[in-house]
Amino acid sequence: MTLHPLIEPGWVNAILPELVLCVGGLLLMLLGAFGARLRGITAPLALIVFIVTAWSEKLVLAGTFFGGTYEISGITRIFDITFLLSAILATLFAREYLEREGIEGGEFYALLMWATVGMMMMAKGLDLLIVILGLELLSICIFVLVGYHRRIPVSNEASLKYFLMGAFATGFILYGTALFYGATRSTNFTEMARAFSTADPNNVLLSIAFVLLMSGLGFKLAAAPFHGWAPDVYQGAPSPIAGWLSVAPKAATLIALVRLLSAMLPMLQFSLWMKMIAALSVLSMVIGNAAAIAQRDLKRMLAYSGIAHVGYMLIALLSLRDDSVAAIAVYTITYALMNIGAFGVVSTLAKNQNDPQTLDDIAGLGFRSPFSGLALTVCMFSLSGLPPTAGFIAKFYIFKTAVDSGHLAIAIVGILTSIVSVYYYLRVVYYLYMKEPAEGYAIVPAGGIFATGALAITMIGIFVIGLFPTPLFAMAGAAARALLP
Amino acid sequence: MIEYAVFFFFAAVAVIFALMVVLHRNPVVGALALVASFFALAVMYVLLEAPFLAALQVIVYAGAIMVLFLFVIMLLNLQKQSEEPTRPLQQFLGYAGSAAFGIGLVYYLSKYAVMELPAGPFIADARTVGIRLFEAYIFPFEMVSILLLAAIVGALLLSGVRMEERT
Amino acid sequence: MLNHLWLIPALPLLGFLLNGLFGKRLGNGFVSLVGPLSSFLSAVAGTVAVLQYHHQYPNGDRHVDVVYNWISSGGVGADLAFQLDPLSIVMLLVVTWVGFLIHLYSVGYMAHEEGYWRYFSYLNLFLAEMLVLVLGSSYLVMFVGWEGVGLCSYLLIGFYYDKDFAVAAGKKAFVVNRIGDFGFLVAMFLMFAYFGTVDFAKVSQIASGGVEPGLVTAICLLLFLGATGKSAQIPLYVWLPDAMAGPTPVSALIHAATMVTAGVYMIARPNALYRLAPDALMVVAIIGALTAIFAATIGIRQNDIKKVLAYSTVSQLGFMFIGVGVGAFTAGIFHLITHAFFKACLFLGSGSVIHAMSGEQDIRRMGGLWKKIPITAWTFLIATIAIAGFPPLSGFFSKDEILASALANPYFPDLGVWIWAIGTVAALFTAFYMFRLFFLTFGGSFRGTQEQEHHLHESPWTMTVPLVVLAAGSILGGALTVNHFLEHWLELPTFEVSPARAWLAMIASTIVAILGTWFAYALFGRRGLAADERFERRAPAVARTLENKYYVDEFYDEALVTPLERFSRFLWRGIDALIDGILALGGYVVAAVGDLLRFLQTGNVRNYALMFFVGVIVFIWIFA
Amino acid sequence: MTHILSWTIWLPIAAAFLLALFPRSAANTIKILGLFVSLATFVISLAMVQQFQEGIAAFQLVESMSWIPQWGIRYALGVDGISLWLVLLTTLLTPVVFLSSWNAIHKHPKEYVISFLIMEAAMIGVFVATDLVLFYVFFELTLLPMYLVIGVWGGAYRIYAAIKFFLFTVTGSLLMLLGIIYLGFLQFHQTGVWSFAITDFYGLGLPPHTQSILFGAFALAFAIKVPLFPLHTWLPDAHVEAPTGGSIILAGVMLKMGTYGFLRFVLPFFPDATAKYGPLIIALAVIGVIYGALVSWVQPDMKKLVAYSSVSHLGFCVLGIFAINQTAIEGSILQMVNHGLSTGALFLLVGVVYERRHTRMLADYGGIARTMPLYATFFVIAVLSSVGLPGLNGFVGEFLILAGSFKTQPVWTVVATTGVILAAIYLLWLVQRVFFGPIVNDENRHIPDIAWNEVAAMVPLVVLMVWIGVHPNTFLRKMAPSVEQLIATVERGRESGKAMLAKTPARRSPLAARLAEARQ
Amino acid sequence: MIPTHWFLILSAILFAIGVCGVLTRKNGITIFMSIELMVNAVNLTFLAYARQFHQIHGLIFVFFVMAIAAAEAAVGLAIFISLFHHRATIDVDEANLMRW
Repeated sequence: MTLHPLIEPGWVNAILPELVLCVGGLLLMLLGAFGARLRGITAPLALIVFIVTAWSEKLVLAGTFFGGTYEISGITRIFDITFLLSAILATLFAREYLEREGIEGGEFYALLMWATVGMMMMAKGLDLLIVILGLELLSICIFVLVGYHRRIPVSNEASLKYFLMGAFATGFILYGTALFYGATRSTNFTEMARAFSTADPNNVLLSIAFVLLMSGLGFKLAAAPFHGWAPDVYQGAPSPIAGWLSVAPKAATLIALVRLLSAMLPMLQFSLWMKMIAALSVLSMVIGNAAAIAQRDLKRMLAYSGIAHVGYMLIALLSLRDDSVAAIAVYTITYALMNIGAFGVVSTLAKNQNDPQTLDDIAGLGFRSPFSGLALTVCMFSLSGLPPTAGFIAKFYIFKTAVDSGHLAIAIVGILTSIVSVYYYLRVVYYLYMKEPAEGYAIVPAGGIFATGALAITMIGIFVIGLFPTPLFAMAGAAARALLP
Repeated sequence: MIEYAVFFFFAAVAVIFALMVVLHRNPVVGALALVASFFALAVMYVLLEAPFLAALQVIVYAGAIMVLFLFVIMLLNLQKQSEEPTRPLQQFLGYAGSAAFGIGLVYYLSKYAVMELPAGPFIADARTVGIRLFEAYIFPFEMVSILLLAAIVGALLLSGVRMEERT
Repeated sequence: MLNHLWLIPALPLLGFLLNGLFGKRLGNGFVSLVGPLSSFLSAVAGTVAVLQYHHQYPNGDRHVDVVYNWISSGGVGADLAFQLDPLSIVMLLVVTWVGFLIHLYSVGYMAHEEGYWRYFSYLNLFLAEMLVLVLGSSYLVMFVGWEGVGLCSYLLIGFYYDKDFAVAAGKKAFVVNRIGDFGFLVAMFLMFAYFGTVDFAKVSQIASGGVEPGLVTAICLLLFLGATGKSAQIPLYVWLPDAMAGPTPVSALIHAATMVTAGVYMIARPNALYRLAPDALMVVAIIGALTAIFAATIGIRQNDIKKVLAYSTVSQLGFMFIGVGVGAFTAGIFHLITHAFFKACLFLGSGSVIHAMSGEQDIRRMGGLWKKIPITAWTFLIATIAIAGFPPLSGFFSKDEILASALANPYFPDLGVWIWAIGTVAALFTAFYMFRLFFLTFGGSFRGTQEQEHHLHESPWTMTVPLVVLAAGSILGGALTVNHFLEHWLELPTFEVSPARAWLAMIASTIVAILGTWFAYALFGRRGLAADERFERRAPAVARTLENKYYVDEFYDEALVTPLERFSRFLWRGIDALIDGILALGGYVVAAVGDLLRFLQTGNVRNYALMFFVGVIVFIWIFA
Repeated sequence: MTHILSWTIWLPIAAAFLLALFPRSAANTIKILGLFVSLATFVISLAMVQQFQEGIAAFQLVESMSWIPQWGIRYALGVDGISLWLVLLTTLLTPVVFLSSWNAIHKHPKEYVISFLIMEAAMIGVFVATDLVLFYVFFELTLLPMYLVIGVWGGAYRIYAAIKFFLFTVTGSLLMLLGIIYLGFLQFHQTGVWSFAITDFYGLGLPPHTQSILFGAFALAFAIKVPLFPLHTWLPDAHVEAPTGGSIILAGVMLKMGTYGFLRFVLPFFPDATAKYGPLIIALAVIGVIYGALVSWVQPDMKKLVAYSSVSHLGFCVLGIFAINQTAIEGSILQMVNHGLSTGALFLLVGVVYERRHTRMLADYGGIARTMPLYATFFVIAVLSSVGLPGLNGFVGEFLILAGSFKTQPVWTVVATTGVILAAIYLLWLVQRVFFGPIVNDENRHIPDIAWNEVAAMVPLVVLMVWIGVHPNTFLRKMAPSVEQLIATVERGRESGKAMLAKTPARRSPLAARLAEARQ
Repeated sequence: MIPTHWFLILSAILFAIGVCGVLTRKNGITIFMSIELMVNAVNLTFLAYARQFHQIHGLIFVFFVMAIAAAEAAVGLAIFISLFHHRATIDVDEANLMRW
């Protein structure tokens, strides 16, 4: 602890991705200052930064850094890739979206980068301090990104809602952390774990702390009943950001949660804590799926479906094993592809962004614009977990984990709610191919090469993971085994 | 026990002004009450042998943040906006819930109270904190700079410096 | 020929294919050639086979010709195999030759019909299937023919497919037959389950080896259910009168001479089983007797020439079942043969009448045809005498033998007398309604329109030749009983009839035949239609009941068809809708919950915060 | 030719991808190519039949490749006597669909062809997959194209029907997915190695309680697919609203995925549960036989009539399967093929007049035998095949099912046999109303008779109807050893189940185990 | 020396008051001030524990929390200004464009 961190070997390599992103963000900011002429190349530059970051992941050394507060391992690498993938897809969709809306600027991508840094901190932090700091960095960037489309009121309103709820939730996270600190004398996961193994499992204060912390994280996950903000914020946020928002922060929160829970392992058996996660999971699945049925606004529907998907991911969390962590990793990558893809298609719909983007907007789109239609269909099928898409593989993994660890009842809830979910995903396909658009109201997707490329990546990814998941499994499995001894 | 006297006095001050923040209709009064509450808290920090943080509390919160609040309130000319209480259920649940929450917390905090303090003084002056900050916490410390940078950029973006105007 | 028995049904089948595939294109000449020729060749082939058989198996053993293994699956299945034994041979000869005659007759009768080729292809197919029925060596192969003839019957009844009643009649025939087939099928399932085979000989052998009597009774009753369907016995006789909607030669061939008698064959064939199950035999006899008298009474008040004959057929089939039912299998088969002659003759004769009358079938509009169409009249008269049971025509012998056997039967002697009595009364009615028909048709003066009278003419030779041949058969058929020829030939189990009883039966039969004829003459020969009217006046209820065939069709409609249809509608509109409703309700509940949850989403951020906080409190409450 | 099964699956898929690149205007080329590919697939499947060796019970033409080694999931294909003819049925019906809809599909022909090609591949996959998860993948993959086919090219209420179809099926199959995972886990628990190979689940000797649960999960999925009463209500809607081609495939092949599932998975995997709940399923099947027939009878809509008749016919198949008797099961498999042929033909033919008259109401027809004699002939043949006339295919299947199941389930069989009577009632009613009687409606006077493409589609069906009816042994012979082995597996499973009952292993939650370690 | 739990109790009370403010007020800035109150209550807890354990760590945590609060304040106020631009009010109940 007292070791001077600056002379800890290899620290530059350890945080290379974060460094690249921070610096990249700064550069893009500067570029913005140099004038409008360069604005066209900000997005490609941002892409390059992200890609370089992804490449730099190869140079990252595994190990613990900064006095045991920062751990880099296989699993963090996978999650880093997920964050970067989400960011890349968001960038691709954003490029033309921002241009169309006339709000392009380097700040957008810079904030995206810094948000990614925040997520990386959440994924790698071994100390609640780091995790919370990452969380806040992420939150600040999200506040801005959600409200980025300043001219339209809904974007601002979404930003407001997310900000108020986010700050409120932060209060709870901090208070929970403080209480834990009081009980374990540390906020470092390793030391907390040591303290937990001798802690009194009946200490109500500890349980209160856990609930406070979980509720704060649950807010970030948009898990019911802490989900209230999600539909409104997704609806108001610029579509590419909504897609990114529905995936990346959740992934970061989940991996942080995995670490946190594995530190609490000794407590879990003797307390009802896991039951709370189970309750979150069930509530999310039920509320998310049921409420999504009633939605005609695509983004709200996807928001509710996102709530439900968090429920599925939490199932895996219930059994804290290497398999379940790998399942979460696979699920988040898959979810990134399909959900951002779906939001991406929505983002290409050229209409007043202040109005809701309803199902009617995509009526007959499947034949009007076959590629977009196909992409959305594939995403919907993947989201509903039907083979041969990645969604199936991911869901299979989740349920396999649940069955392996004896959580059959919750798996059945998951399956039953999936059936409900099929209905509303299917409805999208129905609108795509079977519904004629209203007279004189045929919106054609305005996506250019970037959006098309992103959709292609999405589809290829969905099918590749769906058909050849082995390499991903191998990677995630190995990484997860390393994470949990 | 002068310490206890000080504690209870300033605790009372903190709570009363906090209540004022919550209950008073005028946001300007609320902001000023908050400043007062924060001052009381700074006193608590001193009582907790953390003079450095007490100073920070005064400078950062009372000095910077609250001024910013006041500034915004004034800028937007909000002091005249008084709110009518609406949504009775929301109000009731808000009061009742937070009261229950507070009472429960207080109950359990006193139930699991740790009475003995370790012997010896707790050294938490600026020097100690500073050294630790730049040793073990160098990474989070640096990251805070990014955090603040993002916040500044965000604040600029959101608060009206139009992009069209910037060029 | 014996090793190519399959050729016998295959020839008409070939005819069917040729007519069916090319008949329309190649014209009536081609059809007229192929149709009768294939049946003729089949008849010849059959006859040759019979001769060879006679030569090779003087003892009447069974000859089996296996064509190939048809179905074989886990102990269930059968070869497609044909057999010859005396019983098959009798049937074979009746079917092929009567069939050929009727083919021949049809050439003339159907000459101007549209769909001539279709008619002949159906008729050929029928012949093929009927031959499969009688030649098949196992119940399963027999069933193929059994169903096949049902199909052809369906197709031929509905030959005039643009007439609603014809099509409905065809469907009715098929469906009612299917009810019988149900029994046949279940009987076969029983055989497979308990005997492991459906080969005629093997089944009889195993059954004789001693099995539970209940099982045998069950099989026999089920088979008899099949027989009641095909042979139009109570309660399944209702289709046969309607079946008269088909062309008249069809009625002659299928609904008089061959197909409908398959039921009798069906009882005679497994006689070994039936003898093990006297209860079943009794049922057969009782049903036969009831049918005989029941149909005969209806025949009295029918005015459609073919309907009269149809009820007569039902009634005569009842006689046959009395025969086989009382264990006198030979008698039953004997009556089957003679009936084939005279009833075919009657039907063809009626066809000739209808032909002459330009399609008129109502005997109230006929009369006085004796002079106009003499050949028809004569042959019709011969057949009528035969069916009425005047000695020495064929009908007398066969009917008498049945009644005598009923009187003497050893299986249920107490009941025998009653059955005999009923049979005798039925015979009285038979003579009565047949002669009523004859007198009304040929006697008296013409009651039809001028135009009809103008067109009256005798039929062409293709029609009259079969009439003559069949009339000859009606006269001479009795000869088969000389020296118990048929009995020895068939070698079916039999029993002694004491001379006293034989004489009693014979005298009674003769008396009722004379009485019936005399009544008919007294009433209709002299007064013509006035007799009917008087009957109506004197006993209107009885008359109407008989005219409406005891309202059985109406009863079936009301008691079975309509409720079943209502029930089906209930299943569709009720149960299906209920299932859908329950499932939809589930869907609506989910959707409603979703909608309610939607309203949690007030858009007010303070509400969300409250939701968040309430969640926290509840979780703390529960989990802390 | 090696990898013959893979060829049958991947050729249509590859073709579908290729066709996707074609311009929309090249409708005719696309149709021709689609037909050509489906015919090629059919030829390949004929080669498969030719290479299939009689007398071997095990899977043949086996292919096996590791797919997801972490979970022991393999890309494993193979045919045995049970699946052989179903594959052939699939490859036969697909070109029939293309032929029959040659002139019937006006909007989006390209997507239509692609949908059917993918559907074909998936259906073949269902029948030849020898890995449970692979099976599931194909099982689900059939849904999307069918959903689109009903929803895009269907009738007036197509959306309702399509969604109903999808939701019903997905409800069952998702629960089955959980069952599959659980089963895989139990397998792993016993052997320590993950595997989803079908044969690895035979004789697993699961405790009866577990079997019952899993039986429920699997049986529900297949019962919906079959469909068994009272889960059948999706079927009339789906069949009626689907375009002709969709109905043909739906009735011809997709329903068989349910019966096939029962046969391939439910029986051998859960022998004890089958013994326990078999009677229930049989009862439902027999109720379905009667129910479907009665409801058929009162339908005013031709297509709905045929659709409900499927409920009845498939009831026979399920009865045969759960009778667990060599004869009955062979009959059942044969009947699956028969139903595909005869009901497929009926749907095709109903589509023919619908195409010309745009109504399916019985009341709108009558007497069209006069205007469309050739059509009427085909129709009557198909009806007779469906009615179960000896000499045609339907009889052999029904007879074997009933004769076989009579040995084990006499009472239910007798009840089911009445379905034979009812079949005659409703089908002849259909024929009578449509074809016979006077022509009342003037529009019926000038309907063009069946066209070349429809004849071309019908002829192979009729040929097979007669072939199966006259010489069913061609088909029975090849399936016998596999069925025998299946029954042996069930019997063996029942015995080992009894043995298992004695010792029930205690299971420890993995989390609990880990926690116990952590405590130490 | 004052026992730690007195500080903890004070902090809990302040936190609850902050929560109450968030839930019952409509003025956005007041709500935000309530949140600041909550955060400060947390800071008090951290410091109390830090002294209890004689750990600098808790103290430094408070330092970071202050930074976070400052950043949130900056962005938050900007959001309110933007909101005011759109609607001329910062009553959060008025922000109801998106619901259901």
